[in-house]
Amino acid sequence: MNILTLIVFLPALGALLCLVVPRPHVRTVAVLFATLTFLVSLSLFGSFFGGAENAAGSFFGSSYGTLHNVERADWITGQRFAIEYFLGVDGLSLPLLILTTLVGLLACLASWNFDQWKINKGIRAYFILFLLLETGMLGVFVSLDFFLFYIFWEVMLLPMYFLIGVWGGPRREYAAIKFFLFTLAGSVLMLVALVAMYFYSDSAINSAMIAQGTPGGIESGYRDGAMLTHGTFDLIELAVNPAIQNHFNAASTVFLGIRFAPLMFMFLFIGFAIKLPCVPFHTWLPDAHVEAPTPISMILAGVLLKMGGYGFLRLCYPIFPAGALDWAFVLAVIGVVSILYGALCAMAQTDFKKLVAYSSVSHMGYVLLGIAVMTEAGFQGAMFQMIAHGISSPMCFFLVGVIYDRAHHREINRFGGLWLTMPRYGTMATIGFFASLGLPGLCGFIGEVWVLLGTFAAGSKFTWAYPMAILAASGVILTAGYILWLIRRVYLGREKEEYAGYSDASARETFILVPMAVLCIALGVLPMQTVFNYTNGTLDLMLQHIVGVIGMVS
Amino acid sequence: MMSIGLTEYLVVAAVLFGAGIFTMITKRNAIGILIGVELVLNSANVNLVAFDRYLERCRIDGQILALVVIVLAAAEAAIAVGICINLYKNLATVDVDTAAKLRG
Amino acid sequence: MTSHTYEILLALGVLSPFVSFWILVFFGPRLGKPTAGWVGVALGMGVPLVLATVVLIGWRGEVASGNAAELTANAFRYEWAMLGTVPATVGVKLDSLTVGMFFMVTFIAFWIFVFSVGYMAGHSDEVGGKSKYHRFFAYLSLFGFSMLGLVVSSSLLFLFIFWELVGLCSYLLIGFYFDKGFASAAAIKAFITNRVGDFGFLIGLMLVYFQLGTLDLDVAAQRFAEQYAAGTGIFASHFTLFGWSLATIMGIGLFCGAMGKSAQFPLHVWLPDAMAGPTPVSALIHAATMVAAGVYLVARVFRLMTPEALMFIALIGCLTLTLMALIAIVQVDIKKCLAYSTLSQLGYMIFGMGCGAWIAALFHLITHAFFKAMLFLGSGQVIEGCHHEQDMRKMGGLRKKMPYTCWTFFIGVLAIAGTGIPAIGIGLGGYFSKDEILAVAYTRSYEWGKDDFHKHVPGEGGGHGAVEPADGGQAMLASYQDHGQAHGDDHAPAGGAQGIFENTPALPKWMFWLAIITAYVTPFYMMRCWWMTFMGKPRDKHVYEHAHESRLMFIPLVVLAVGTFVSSYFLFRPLFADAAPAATDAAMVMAIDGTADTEAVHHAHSFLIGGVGFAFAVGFAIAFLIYRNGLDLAERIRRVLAPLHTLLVHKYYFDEVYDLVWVKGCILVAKIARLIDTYVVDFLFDLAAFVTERLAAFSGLILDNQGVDGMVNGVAKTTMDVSDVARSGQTGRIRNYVLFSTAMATVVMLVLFWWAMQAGNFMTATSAPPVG
Amino acid sequence: MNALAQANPWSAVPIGEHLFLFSPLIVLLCTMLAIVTCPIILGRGTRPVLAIASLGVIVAMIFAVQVAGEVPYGGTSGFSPGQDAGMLIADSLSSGFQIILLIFMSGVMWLWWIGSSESERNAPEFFILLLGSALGMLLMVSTTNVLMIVAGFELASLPSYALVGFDKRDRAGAEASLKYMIFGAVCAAVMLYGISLIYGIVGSFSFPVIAAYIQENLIFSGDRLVLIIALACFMVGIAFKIAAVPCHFWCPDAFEGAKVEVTTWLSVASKAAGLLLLARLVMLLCSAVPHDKVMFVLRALAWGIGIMAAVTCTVGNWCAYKQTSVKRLLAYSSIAHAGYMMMAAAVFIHPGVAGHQAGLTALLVYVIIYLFMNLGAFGVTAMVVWETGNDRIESFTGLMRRAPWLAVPMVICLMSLVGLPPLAGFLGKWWILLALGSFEVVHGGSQWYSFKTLGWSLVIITVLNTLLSLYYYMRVVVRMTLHDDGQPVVRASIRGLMLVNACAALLLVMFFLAGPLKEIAGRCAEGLYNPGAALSPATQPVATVGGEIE
Repeated sequence: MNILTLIVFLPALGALLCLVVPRPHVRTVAVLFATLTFLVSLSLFGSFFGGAENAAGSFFGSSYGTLHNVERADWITGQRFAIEYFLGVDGLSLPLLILTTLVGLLACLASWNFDQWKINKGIRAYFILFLLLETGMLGVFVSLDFFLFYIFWEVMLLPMYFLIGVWGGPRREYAAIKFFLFTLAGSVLMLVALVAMYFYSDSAINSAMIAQGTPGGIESGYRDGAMLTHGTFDLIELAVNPAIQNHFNAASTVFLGIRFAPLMFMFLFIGFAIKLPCVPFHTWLPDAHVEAPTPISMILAGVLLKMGGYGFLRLCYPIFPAGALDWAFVLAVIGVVSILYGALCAMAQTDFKKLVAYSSVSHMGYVLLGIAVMTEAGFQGAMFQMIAHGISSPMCFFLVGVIYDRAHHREINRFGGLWLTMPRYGTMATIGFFASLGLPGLCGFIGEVWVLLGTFAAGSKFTWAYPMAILAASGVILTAGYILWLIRRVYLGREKEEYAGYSDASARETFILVPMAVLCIALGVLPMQTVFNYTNGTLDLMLQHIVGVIGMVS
Repeated sequence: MMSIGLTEYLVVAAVLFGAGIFTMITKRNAIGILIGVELVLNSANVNLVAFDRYLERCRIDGQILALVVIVLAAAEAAIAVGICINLYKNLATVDVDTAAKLRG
Repeated sequence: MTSHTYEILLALGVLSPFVSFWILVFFGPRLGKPTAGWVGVALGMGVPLVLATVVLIGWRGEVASGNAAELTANAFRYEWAMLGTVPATVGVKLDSLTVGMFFMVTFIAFWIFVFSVGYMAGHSDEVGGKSKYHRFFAYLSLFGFSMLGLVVSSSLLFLFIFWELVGLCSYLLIGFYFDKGFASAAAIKAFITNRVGDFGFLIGLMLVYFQLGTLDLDVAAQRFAEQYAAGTGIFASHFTLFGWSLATIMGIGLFCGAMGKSAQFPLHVWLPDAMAGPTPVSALIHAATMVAAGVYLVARVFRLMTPEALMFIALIGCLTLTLMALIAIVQVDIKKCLAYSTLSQLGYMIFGMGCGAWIAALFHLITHAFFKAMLFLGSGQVIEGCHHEQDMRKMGGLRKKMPYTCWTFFIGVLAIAGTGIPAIGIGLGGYFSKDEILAVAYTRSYEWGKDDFHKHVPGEGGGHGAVEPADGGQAMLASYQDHGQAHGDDHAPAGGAQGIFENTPALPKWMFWLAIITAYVTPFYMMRCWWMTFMGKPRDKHVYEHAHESRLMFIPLVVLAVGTFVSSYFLFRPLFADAAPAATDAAMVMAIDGTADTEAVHHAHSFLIGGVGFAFAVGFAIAFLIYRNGLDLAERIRRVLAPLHTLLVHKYYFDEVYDLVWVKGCILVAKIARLIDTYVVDFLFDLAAFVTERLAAFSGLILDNQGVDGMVNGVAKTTMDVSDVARSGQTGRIRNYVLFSTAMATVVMLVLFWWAMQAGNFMTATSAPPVG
Repeated sequence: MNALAQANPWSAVPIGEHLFLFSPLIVLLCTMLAIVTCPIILGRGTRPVLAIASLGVIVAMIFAVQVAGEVPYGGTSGFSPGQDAGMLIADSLSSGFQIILLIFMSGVMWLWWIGSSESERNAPEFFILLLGSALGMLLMVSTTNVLMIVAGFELASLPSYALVGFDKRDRAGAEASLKYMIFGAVCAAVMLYGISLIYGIVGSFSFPVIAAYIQENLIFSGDRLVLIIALACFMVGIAFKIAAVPCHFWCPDAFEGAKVEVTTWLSVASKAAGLLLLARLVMLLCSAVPHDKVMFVLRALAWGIGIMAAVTCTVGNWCAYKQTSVKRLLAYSSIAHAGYMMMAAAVFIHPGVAGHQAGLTALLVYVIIYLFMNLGAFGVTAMVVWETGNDRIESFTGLMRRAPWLAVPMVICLMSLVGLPPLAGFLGKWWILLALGSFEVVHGGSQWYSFKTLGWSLVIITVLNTLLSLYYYMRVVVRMTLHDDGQPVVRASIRGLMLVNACAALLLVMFFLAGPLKEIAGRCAEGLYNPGAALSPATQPVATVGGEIE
């Protein structure tokens, strides 16, 4: 069996097993399968590691579309029609895949004390949904067939809805519905794009066959020997096939009278922007985060938000470079506004968790900005920021969860002096929040600096990039402001009577926090060895491709 | 003297049709509405028979359908009356506006 | 030694405190109270000090034998990451500046570490009943790591990284007594103010990255010069802001970082508050090393500066040195007084940098580091001895209780005041370094650009021999090459070289005069401080009785006092003069500040002897006259000058204004943002619902304006309202149903009629109808 | 090959030779007769009646499968003496529909067996009416002759009226049946009037002939206005069956008032029959070889049906908000789903094979999936109604605790109705979207009124409607899963649980069997529109699809 298939469906298998094992063992099974998934995914990393080191140039291929561990088979076929079961990883998906399995495992461990939760009914359902959610998330990152991607994308919805809605806080119902509606709103637009892209590619292939006089089909853009005779859902093919790209990005191609590439780009963008989320679409996030139980917040922040960024990089940009060019300014503005607005909102919060939630909005703004400007450093930084945020943000949420478990409230102003009460926890919190702050030497810094420098470097293409970069850079002050203020109110100051008896982080909690803390530092100190080596090859080639297409059509 | 041709029949049928519709919209009595339905059905019958009588291209088919319609009207009336009785049993009236509990 | 030995030694020196940090983090609690401190001393700074000494000695030899340039040029660079397509390298910037700074930092830090062991003996267990002793040394070690890293960094990016890390350490150490509210507030203030500066630094960094395409200091300087010569790149841009060109903005941006860290006006507000930290921290970080990092940064990026940028730097330095000195006069808290004096002295350094006194400013950095560290440790000794009393008004007469402290402190006062006897060349600290800055400022104000400029320039001295083009092939400006040769023989006007400083304007005279006046103020407030503390009669019995000295703590004082002497004469001035040609726009700097012989400066500038040569005496005398009999006279003067006093006591109201504008303003904006987030989006959807309602007025809906919370609700509500409209047809009356259906069917038919007419006309009118 | 011949592949088939082809209909008829006689012989008990009905349905199913095997690719036959077309036809579409309908009827009977067999005293009548309406629906789909359409239409309608008001003591049932009956009668009458006009103009009841006439004459003929009225009147009847706007008013009221089994039956069967009839007629109208003039008519037709479909699904979804009766909510939902399915009919306007096939395939897949979704959802509703006595949404509160084996399938069915992968409901929408999108490939042109515009507009409307529909389905889900007010446990019979859970499981399974499902539906469609393909089903020339038209 292909290793990717194994990775994706291991959690689902675990979910099945959870159905039948006796109730006390459900969590054991869940943790076991999360661990297994993580380990198996690490083996993938191993092969990449060797590959990236040994053959730096050839490993990522000479153009966008070099994949590894590919599995493809026809799934639904018909005349002029083929939906494939097509999995593969490249530099874009691999780190996110491993991040997912890791955060999944940690979140699973964070659920270990389920019985002590306020709502502790239905442990079986909880872990089944949890594992199904993990399958969905993993599937999104490895599917390279748009249809399959969409399916996995939607598969995540329902489990997440129930996980928030059933086991969440007081306003869980509202938050869950809001999450569901927002996400579905995004995905229906994606569905339109899905259908449209298929038929427009069909048109493109048809015309190309007629124009070239090759009734046997035209050559695939990246697979040797493969012939295309009709439209495709293959995300790589859609991006690299010259016939399709010409048709998609040409000014004369219209959809309902509107130019195709920018419109489809926007459709996809909104879908992913809701997930990311960036400012006009972000309002579901604070609610969902605040109401969700701690492990689910970790998943939300650590993985789900990354799907937005992944979507941009996998779909929007390589497939619709012309759209990317048209919307660059708007996207950059949205990114900058997200950074500043998210930070400002975070500053005004008195709910600990909400603050962290808004900080996510701010941090993901960097991702959007970095991608929007379309420079190497921007792409790399955005990618790094996703990974870094995927580690630091679950850590922060877990830190909130640890204290919430003890205090049963999250009012920042009521805390104080926790560092004295819980020294080990305090130390971890410092690392986590400083990573979030973007302190050099910790993971948050690299992404921010790369994005800022990348944005500035885009000045040669877009004159508006300078003010954007400067505005975004001013975000570092705000970030420092709200994080330090938070640390001061919660961790510093005199020890309070109210919290005096609190036990320090337990072994389990420490066990969850330490890997994240270690990664925070490792990513900050060795960005090349931990992330860039695996991502840059693909990202640079993708950018080359994008720039090439833009040059070609404009 | 005015000769009676196809047009006249069609006009009669159209008037019947209009009258039937008008009856259906305005009558509050269920039976009244059914009468309106009958009017419309019969306007169709008038048309069918008239076409068969006056037009070359139309053969016997119209009259067959007319007969079928008459049978259907009878069947419909049977069911309809049954339903009206049922309504009367439940509501003690056949005023259709009274039967407005199911709405929204 | 082989080619990379120095780099390896320096790198080991950087890593050693890092190891110490982790040891203390993990095993600190187990090591226990004094042991943890000694581990910090040994591993955290002892090892680096040894290595620094070895390197320093070796490096002197290399310079003398002329290998230094080659070593610098061949330094190893590790490619840490790719920043886009630009490699971000990391390595040791090996030159005399680094070596000198490294030694200074390790030396001072080592003794302060030693001091800390004694100091913390009485402090650490006070907080919340839990020991933070090991944590203190862990932070100190981390600081050592960051500071040394900053000094050796070869790339701007890493400079920035360590820059932030020292900021973090500063934050942690200021807030060390975080159970005290004001300490954590001060820590945040420090960090955020620094971040504001870093924001500028980041912009500078972006410009360097984008315009020069590198982050390596040497490569950047080389490209900068090339672009200047060719008029390309950053010099091709016509972009201006406040009349500054892009290149100037880059320089100012980088300098903004220095403004934050060196607490220059207007970002000076954090430093006095930072005195909330333990006294050794104040001595180490907020007097000797970290705050001087700003000056070091300017020195490092000097080659990326334009004349306009330098003018800006000079302006900021000038304002700082004046304004802060005035505040220092009225301070009664011994540490605050020293803090403001630090600010003022930093102002001098920055001012010197802005003037082009590259060597002098760095020299002042070194001497200041020694004597200010000593002064702070002395104050720490006093505070510790006086049972945590910091108010000088309650002290007095302490010389009897703590003689060592008293006299070492006095040496520091002499040094900062610039005491020296011009005729015979004996002096202390500031006498050489500060006066040299003033001399350069004089040159820049009065003689710059004049034809006969160079006749005043001391240049023939033997010190010049050391001024080799030490940097070899690396990053040398063509202008310097020309000039370097020309310099020795005929003193061609520096302005005539092709360097970027070709047309540098003269320094405004008022800046020079402010600097001179402040040179009189400094001795005054320092003498005031010393006198109030140690001389006169004890003013508070309780404090006086408690006062005592601790041996562990005064050894460092003595060592630093000796260091103050030594550093004023040997080693550092020549070392920086070695570095200058490669690290600066050599033409200008060498022209105005080129000699290694500091005493020559006093002779060269006759005005110095009369102008500031005896300033220390004047200042001391005034202070002595006012304070010799206690505070009564001072009190009377205070009453006479009440408004001025109030202004100074409130530090020109900077804190208040900043609090109002930035802190409160920012929180206000944040709250507004939250309100927008909660309500405006709703409002928009309410609006949409309202419009829907108007459109659907016939249905007679009453819009429920209550209970709307959030966007989804808004959409849902609108949808619900539309739903009511849609369902309004479902009246439940069958007659209505028939009516509605008929009506709608009729409308459809009319549309079809219209279409049929259109189609008919169309079909008859044209033979080729559009299809599809 | 002229248009007429292409449209009438069955006209040449010998008459009366294939009585076998109509055996399912005949079996159903015989079953009805048996049930009529049953009370006389075996008494009025429910068991014998149910046994006979089940037997009849099973036998009919067996025959239907046999017939389907006989007509894999468009084999047809007829009873008509007319030269134009058969009065009755049997082709892959009709036998496919027979199988679908019979499966569904077994489900409904199963439901009846659980809920009503204990208490029902009029079992024979119920089954006669049920089977009668089924026969009528089958007839509607097995003919192209207007006379037979009318007969089938009425045969389907009249028993339905009675079924809705079957419980004579129920006030709501009486009201519902009255409304249904009156509305139905009106629509039937209007349809007949329209038919009479068509007959006058064309002179035939054979729809292929009518279609050919319309294609030729609609634009130039002087009486085109009359023809338009006539067609519109005819459409009213079909719209009534589908419950498409503006003839949807009866639907919620009738569904709410009727017993759950009857609601279930009507919600799928009568709509499916109406839709397939519409599909067949539209297909005939559009089967001509395309040329400019015809395209002009066809475009109008496509836009007409498309707009009607769009309005229908939007109105249906919107009205479903705020409903407090689950049956009524599902009734509106069924209107919306009929709208989606109607969109597929708009796609038939392809003057080529691909569009017909894509559209009809999508429609059939949708019907199959919709059948199970609705059976499941109504099944759970029925169980709750029987337990709590009403179908208020409040009765569902806390169902997850009260009866997890009802709540889980209900969630699955409702989410499938929303169209959320990985549930089969998504596939239904997916194929419709793909069919709509296929205009892009077939028809160039960028005018605002082009087919392409229509297709993409409908795509967007469909997905927006999906979003719109989420909320009201979620209301039920939220009630069931997130709320709990301590209502007593629901005791559902094991038979009921089997039914609903089987439906839910099928919805999951069918998603993964998307390929085979489409294959089956595709065969029905392919056989209908491409009789020649029986010989070489796999060969489709590529270029004809892409470049030929316009």
